[in-house]
Amino acid sequence: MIEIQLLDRELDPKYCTECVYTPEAGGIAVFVGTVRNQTADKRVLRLEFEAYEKMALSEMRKIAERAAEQWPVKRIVIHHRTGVLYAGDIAVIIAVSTPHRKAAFEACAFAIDTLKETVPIWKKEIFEDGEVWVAAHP
Amino acid sequence: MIEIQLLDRELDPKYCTECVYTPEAGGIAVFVGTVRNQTADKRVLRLEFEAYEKMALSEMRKIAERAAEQWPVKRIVIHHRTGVLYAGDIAVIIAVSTPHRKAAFEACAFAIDTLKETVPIWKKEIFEDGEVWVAAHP
Amino acid sequence: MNISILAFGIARDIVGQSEFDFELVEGGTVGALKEDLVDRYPDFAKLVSFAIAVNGTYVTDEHVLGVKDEVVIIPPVSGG
Amino acid sequence: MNISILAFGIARDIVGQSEFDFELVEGGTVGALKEDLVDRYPDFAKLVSFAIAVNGTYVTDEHVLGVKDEVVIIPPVSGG
Repeated sequence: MIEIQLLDRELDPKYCTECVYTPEAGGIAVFVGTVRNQTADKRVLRLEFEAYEKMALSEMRKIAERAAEQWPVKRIVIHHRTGVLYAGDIAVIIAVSTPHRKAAFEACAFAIDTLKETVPIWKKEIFEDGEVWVAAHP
Repeated sequence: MIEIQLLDRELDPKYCTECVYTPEAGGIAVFVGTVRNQTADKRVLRLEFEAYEKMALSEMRKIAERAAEQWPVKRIVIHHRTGVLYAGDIAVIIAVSTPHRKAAFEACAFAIDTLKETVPIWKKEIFEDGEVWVAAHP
Repeated sequence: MNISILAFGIARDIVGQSEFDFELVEGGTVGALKEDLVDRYPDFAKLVSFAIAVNGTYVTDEHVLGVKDEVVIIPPVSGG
Repeated sequence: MNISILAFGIARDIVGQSEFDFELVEGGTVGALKEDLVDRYPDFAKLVSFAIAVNGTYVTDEHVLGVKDEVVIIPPVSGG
């Protein structure tokens, strides 16, 4: 079972965790990515996330499918947020259930690592004295 | 911040995840260990968990402290359940927050791996035709 | 041929709009488009990289573009 | 000397009770206790292993036991 969502409202770790429960699974790994309050030494006031929605959804689905090919994934949920976020807000949740825990950790780490490489979502950090698109420039 | 609990009631992934939120952390890894409905080919009716409580708590605390020495852990929560559990019930939750995600995954995996080696908690699997203390015999 | 291009993130800032028309030779490739984009908007050369998606999928430089394709500039992603 | 021992999990099943008294020579070590336990309850030899905790901490075989110690038999753990 794969569930992929792009949401412009608060993400829910409880929902995502419950979503991957199944009696056949013995291990659930969840990654929750939150917004930090500083980058290097600069205080971040807020972040603005935007997505190329159609493709963000299809690329997230590809990640879930690839994870399910490589590990015995019972269920996987990927929720990503868009819009304006503040320090402490959740930007992404990935929950994976597998029969044994090692695969759950590996599949979950694979999913977040790959998401950060392939999914067309961009974040702009807004500081007191300016703003920057994260990762755009060397 | 370290929180360790041994509980004889339902564990709460939402509470544990929220407990490790902090604006300084960018990555939260959560492990949720659930009871599977079978071992090898035998259907498990229920599990009975018992703990040497005082020492289980102190060994879980040692794990959290060792994780915090090895990784930049902001907060770590370890909740373990005791008593009678059924397929799908949560036996353990470990949540860890760190500034970056790699450390969160590593610290969380370290904590559950070590818990399964050192914490004096025992589970008995009850089948239709008998029962067995898990891991007791070769 | 005249193709319509969508731009997200810093690509939109560089181009100055989120959707724009761009003139490309008939049967032009993605590689040719990227070179033309850098010629017209030199700030694209300052990015770590940028990719082109066609109809919702990443494509290589050899991919040949058609006038009805949904062409999107994908600057370095930073989700998560 | 007479020491009081707690037994959990399969150790309790082997001994038949969760708390029992055990006679050990004065200044006896944990190693000596383990040998005596196996002599009296041969089923301990069938376990993958078993450890002894004293006052809430794992101790090695060289550890010398005292009459007031909280001594606990720790069969293979299986939490999580």
